[in-house]
Amino acid sequence: MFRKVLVANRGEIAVRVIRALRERGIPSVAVFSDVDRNSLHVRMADEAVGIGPALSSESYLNSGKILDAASRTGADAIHPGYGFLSENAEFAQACADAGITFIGPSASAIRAMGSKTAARKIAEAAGAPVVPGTSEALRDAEQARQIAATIGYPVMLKAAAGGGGKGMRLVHSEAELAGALRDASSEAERSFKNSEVYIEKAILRPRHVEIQVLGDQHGHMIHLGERECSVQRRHQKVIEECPSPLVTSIPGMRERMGAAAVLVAKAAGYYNAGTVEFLADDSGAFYFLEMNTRLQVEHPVTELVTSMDLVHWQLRIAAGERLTVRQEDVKWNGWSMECRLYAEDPDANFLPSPGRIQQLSLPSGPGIRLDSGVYPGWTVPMDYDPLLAKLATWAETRELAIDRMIRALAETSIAGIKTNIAFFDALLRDHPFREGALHTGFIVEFLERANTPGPDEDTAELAAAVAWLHSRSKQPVELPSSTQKSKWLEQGRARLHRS
Amino acid sequence: MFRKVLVANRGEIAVRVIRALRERGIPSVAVFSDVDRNSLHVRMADEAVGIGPALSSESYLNSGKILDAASRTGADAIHPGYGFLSENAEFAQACADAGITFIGPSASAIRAMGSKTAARKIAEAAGAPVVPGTSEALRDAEQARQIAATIGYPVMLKAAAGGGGKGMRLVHSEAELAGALRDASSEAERSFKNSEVYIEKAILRPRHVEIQVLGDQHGHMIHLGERECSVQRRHQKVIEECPSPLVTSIPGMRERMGAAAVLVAKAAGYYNAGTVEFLADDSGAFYFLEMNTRLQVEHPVTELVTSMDLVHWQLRIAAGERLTVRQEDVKWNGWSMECRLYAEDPDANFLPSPGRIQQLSLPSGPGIRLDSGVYPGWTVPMDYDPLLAKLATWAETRELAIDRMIRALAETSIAGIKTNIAFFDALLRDHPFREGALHTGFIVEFLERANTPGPDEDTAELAAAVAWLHSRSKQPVELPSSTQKSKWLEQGRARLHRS
Amino acid sequence: MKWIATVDGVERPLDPQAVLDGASVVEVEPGVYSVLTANGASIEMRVNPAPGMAGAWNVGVNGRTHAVTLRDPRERAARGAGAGAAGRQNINAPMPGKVVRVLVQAGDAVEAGQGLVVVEAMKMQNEMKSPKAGTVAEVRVDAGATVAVGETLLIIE
Amino acid sequence: MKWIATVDGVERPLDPQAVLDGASVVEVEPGVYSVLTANGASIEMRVNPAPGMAGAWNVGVNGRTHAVTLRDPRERAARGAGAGAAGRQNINAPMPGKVVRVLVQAGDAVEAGQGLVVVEAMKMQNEMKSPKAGTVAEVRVDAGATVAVGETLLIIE
Repeated sequence: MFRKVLVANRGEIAVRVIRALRERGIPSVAVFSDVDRNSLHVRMADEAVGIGPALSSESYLNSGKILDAASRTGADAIHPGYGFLSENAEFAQACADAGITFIGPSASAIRAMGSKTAARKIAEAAGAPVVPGTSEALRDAEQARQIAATIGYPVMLKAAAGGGGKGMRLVHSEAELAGALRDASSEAERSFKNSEVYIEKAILRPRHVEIQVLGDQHGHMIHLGERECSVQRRHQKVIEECPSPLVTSIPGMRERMGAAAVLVAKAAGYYNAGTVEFLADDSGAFYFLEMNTRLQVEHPVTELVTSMDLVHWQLRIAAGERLTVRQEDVKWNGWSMECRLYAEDPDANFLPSPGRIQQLSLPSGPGIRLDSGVYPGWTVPMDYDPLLAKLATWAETRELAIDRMIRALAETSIAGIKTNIAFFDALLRDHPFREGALHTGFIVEFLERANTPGPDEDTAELAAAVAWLHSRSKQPVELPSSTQKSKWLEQGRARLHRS
Repeated sequence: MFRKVLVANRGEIAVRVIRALRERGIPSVAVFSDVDRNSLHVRMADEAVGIGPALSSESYLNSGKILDAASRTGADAIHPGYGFLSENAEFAQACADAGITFIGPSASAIRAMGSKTAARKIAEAAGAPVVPGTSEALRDAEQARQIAATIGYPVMLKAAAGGGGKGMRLVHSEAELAGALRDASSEAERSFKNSEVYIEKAILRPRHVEIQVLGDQHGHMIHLGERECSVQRRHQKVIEECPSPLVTSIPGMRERMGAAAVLVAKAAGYYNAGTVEFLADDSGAFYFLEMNTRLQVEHPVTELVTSMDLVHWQLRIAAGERLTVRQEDVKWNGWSMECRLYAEDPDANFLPSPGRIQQLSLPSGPGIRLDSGVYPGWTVPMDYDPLLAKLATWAETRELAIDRMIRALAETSIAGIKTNIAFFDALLRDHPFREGALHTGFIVEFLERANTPGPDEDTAELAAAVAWLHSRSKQPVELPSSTQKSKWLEQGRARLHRS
Repeated sequence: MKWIATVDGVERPLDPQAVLDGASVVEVEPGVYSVLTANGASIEMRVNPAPGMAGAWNVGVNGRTHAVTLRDPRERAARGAGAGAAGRQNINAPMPGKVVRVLVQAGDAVEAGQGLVVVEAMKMQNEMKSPKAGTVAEVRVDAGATVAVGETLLIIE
Repeated sequence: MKWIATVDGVERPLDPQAVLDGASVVEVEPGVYSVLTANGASIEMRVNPAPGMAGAWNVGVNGRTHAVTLRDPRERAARGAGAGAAGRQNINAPMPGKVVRVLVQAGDAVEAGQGLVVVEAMKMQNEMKSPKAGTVAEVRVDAGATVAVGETLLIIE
């Protein structure tokens, strides 16, 4: 196994990897930008190296600085987490050239899957179903118009180098096409320094279902079943679950999707953990979308249902060990659901909400897994993505996993910044959600039908009264004019004096 | 299901039950003594009723007050947790008489198993192996001497109404017998208001292995396998695990023990969750010890390995539902270990350490389950037992469950009071422990061989320097005389000003 | 004493002492109150000051957060909705972040819905649009500036 | 400045500023320090005052707790081990709790190992035994009293 592993990431995923390293007795090295000196991953690692300014391109995305930190600390392997350098083939290659193990697939596999158009060709050649459309970047609006006319509207424009919804546009008619292409292309250029865009038939009300694959360097590859991630906002996943309500309802669908995913991954010479994403419709038809050549944010739900630890396996596979689990050994047990807790304001169009966490209560108890990157008093920086923590539940059934999540959310409080906790609470009580009637436009429709009623009379009155009491206690003591001494006031005050 | 359930307990187990109720959508009622107004279970319940002074006999053990609280709040069921009234047949009967469902076995089953001597007779009659000795309370020292001579020394004296090690004495020779009997008897009288003591052959270096059983009110009963709880101190369990290193090493042992446990429980007309305790030796021989007619403190390790939720099943069974799980459906998956975090001082003979929790950090991440009854700022009262929280890990193997526990303990910090966290850390690194060479005298031997070395030079120096920095920062700012401005001081001070 | 409370936008008179009479209220953690009401309900309330607004609180109850303001009725009732001069409208930062682009200059004529300034935080760009047709009276920020939530970026009149 | 530090009973001279030189130390939570040493190690230290002792700290590092005292070497070195009078020995409560039984009276002669008083906390009784043969000089507590850790229960001479 490795002598020392550098974790080239931050936030909850860096914490996740550091925990796995500690469990295997491997020293960990954190890296941090200037605004992350106090971050949880720095506190938890065995060593920590500053790598420059907040701007990612000058720190977490700077492969030179990362490799330098590895060589200075004597790390012989690097875990990239997700995002940042995790799907950067040049970085994977640079690691190899420096004699450092990149904990992930080979540079060539990343490269093969890194362009959506190239990946699409590989998938087609491997026999996996793909959405009708081009595998090549569009030359111009005229070509787009011709292809769209052939495959029929609506169509979807997508950045070839894309991810996370950047550079994507849904186009309903020819009139919108040229403008949408221009927008998608410039957004792709800004986001990925690559303006290439391709076109596909849009699947309406599609479901996002993905297959987790895991393979070793000796040619053995298995799949760990699916996750459904249809609940998205602006093409960002918000709730993920394993298994999928759709897939469990259609006999043989998991096996078919799993086989297709393994075919695609093998065709790319893939090893380590990876995810093959598909669009699916309610009939059970599915189409290859892209492959994520890294650990996925939502990997915990698969871990909870299959009892396999993906990060431990990533380490073992990168060290050259054989994957000793056969496909027939993989069992899916119960149901798991994950909510991504974000620093954002659901009441203000989900605008980001960085800032200081003034008070923090986190859930625990049976069936709860929390992967958090925050602590009370920490200031969530404005420079990185708003993911604070991932809250996952496991239970025997989907219904109980949902009810357990509602319970866990009620135990959760992150004060000082806005979060989407209350949004989840409302969504998990939504009838169509509980029915499993999901699709990628689910949240848009949910927000239209959701009407969160104000608090009832008693709660509103009590909340105001407690706010009043709090405001009194935080000022130089100012007694209310009432002569009556009521019980709450004495107790409240006694408590305040004590603390 | 129930309209509303009163939880007749406090601490982590009350929290555990309240969580299950919330997950099933059932309103919960907490009860609290005067010193527990601020306790976590009161904060988490939907309703809360004060039931009197700290002294248990005037609050948590007072069945009249509990029943009164239930009737005032309209609760139609009571969950007793463990301890307190959980194994009190009169209370179970009083609930039935008041038309309130007691979430547990029938009063008659509690009564049948409540006396160790009576339970022993039932077990013998059911065909379960028992330790040679009496089933009847000893009349006097002379009778004890005769029986001990027959079964041979060493012998064990035990309180008939006992539990938790109270009223137990190991006797190596006839010379010690009379005194030990007197001590055991008076301790039994003090602890249980019942001075009856019986005698058994002492099994040397025995292992404590228990079987979890679960049965419905329709005659169906299954077992969920074993837990090994050999790591005890003063007859109190400290670490529990599922499965048992012993049982997994002996083919068929789980099935034999499980069958014996089900026989005994059925003979008592048992339903709901219960535990049949055995002593076992390394050859795989086992002897019925007693039955605990309630939920066990250590139930989480069974839940983690069998994927069954015992408290949810307790509620469903008490409501008359059928246990739909057949014996052949029960699967044991991976390994789970639990450490009981106590407010006690391992460096001072494990003396209790109540007081205010000044700072609290709790572990999370993959494979961690935490059942806690505490929060930062709370004052642990001196009036109840010192259990603060139960930390359980799950992993594919025992070795990884141990290493994960070491990782989790390192994330745990409970400041302001003494705890046994560091003790666990040392014990989990102990070679015989890791080998699974357990017996009920394990901790005594461990404490003899354990030598916790002092901190290394660097750590000692750094700890002292940080304590110095802390002491500076808590006083009116007093600058060090050095003219040199070093980085740590600026940062430390900047931080302090901010918060 | 009577107060005027606003909870999630709904105004009501409030006599906090009367509301709390018979209840037990304990601040169990900083800003976290355990309330046992007179009829036995156990309710936990988490009170935090609303950023940048005196007399305004966010109160978390059962996973939901309610915006509470308290006002002494003897104070002047209205605080004035705008900045005084009719027709002038402040464009305020909706979130803390960094100004990435300023799209207009002082004196520019703007249409309703026209983009004015782009603020970025957490990899998300938010374009502030003009609420009405008018003229840019003042631009208070430059590209690259870090702004707090509620800070005025520019003024349209 | 130089100090005398005692860590887990081992005394050493300490120049804290020299030790911390080149390190980055941040109090990330109250009493919790994130230390990055000059050679890059990340160490978390949790400092809490030792109950009832000025200048004494419990410092948690990697799950273990070290007892640290700091002393200015210019202070008088010895603080006096006992209560002054030779031969008098205080019997102090080893834990906070309640006195359940006082087994002796002032003036009683006691043997070494004889039980003096029983203190209970958390359902555990702890019998304080006489450290030597002697006479009970003073009994300071009655049955039923609540005592703090370190509080003197009685004195043997």
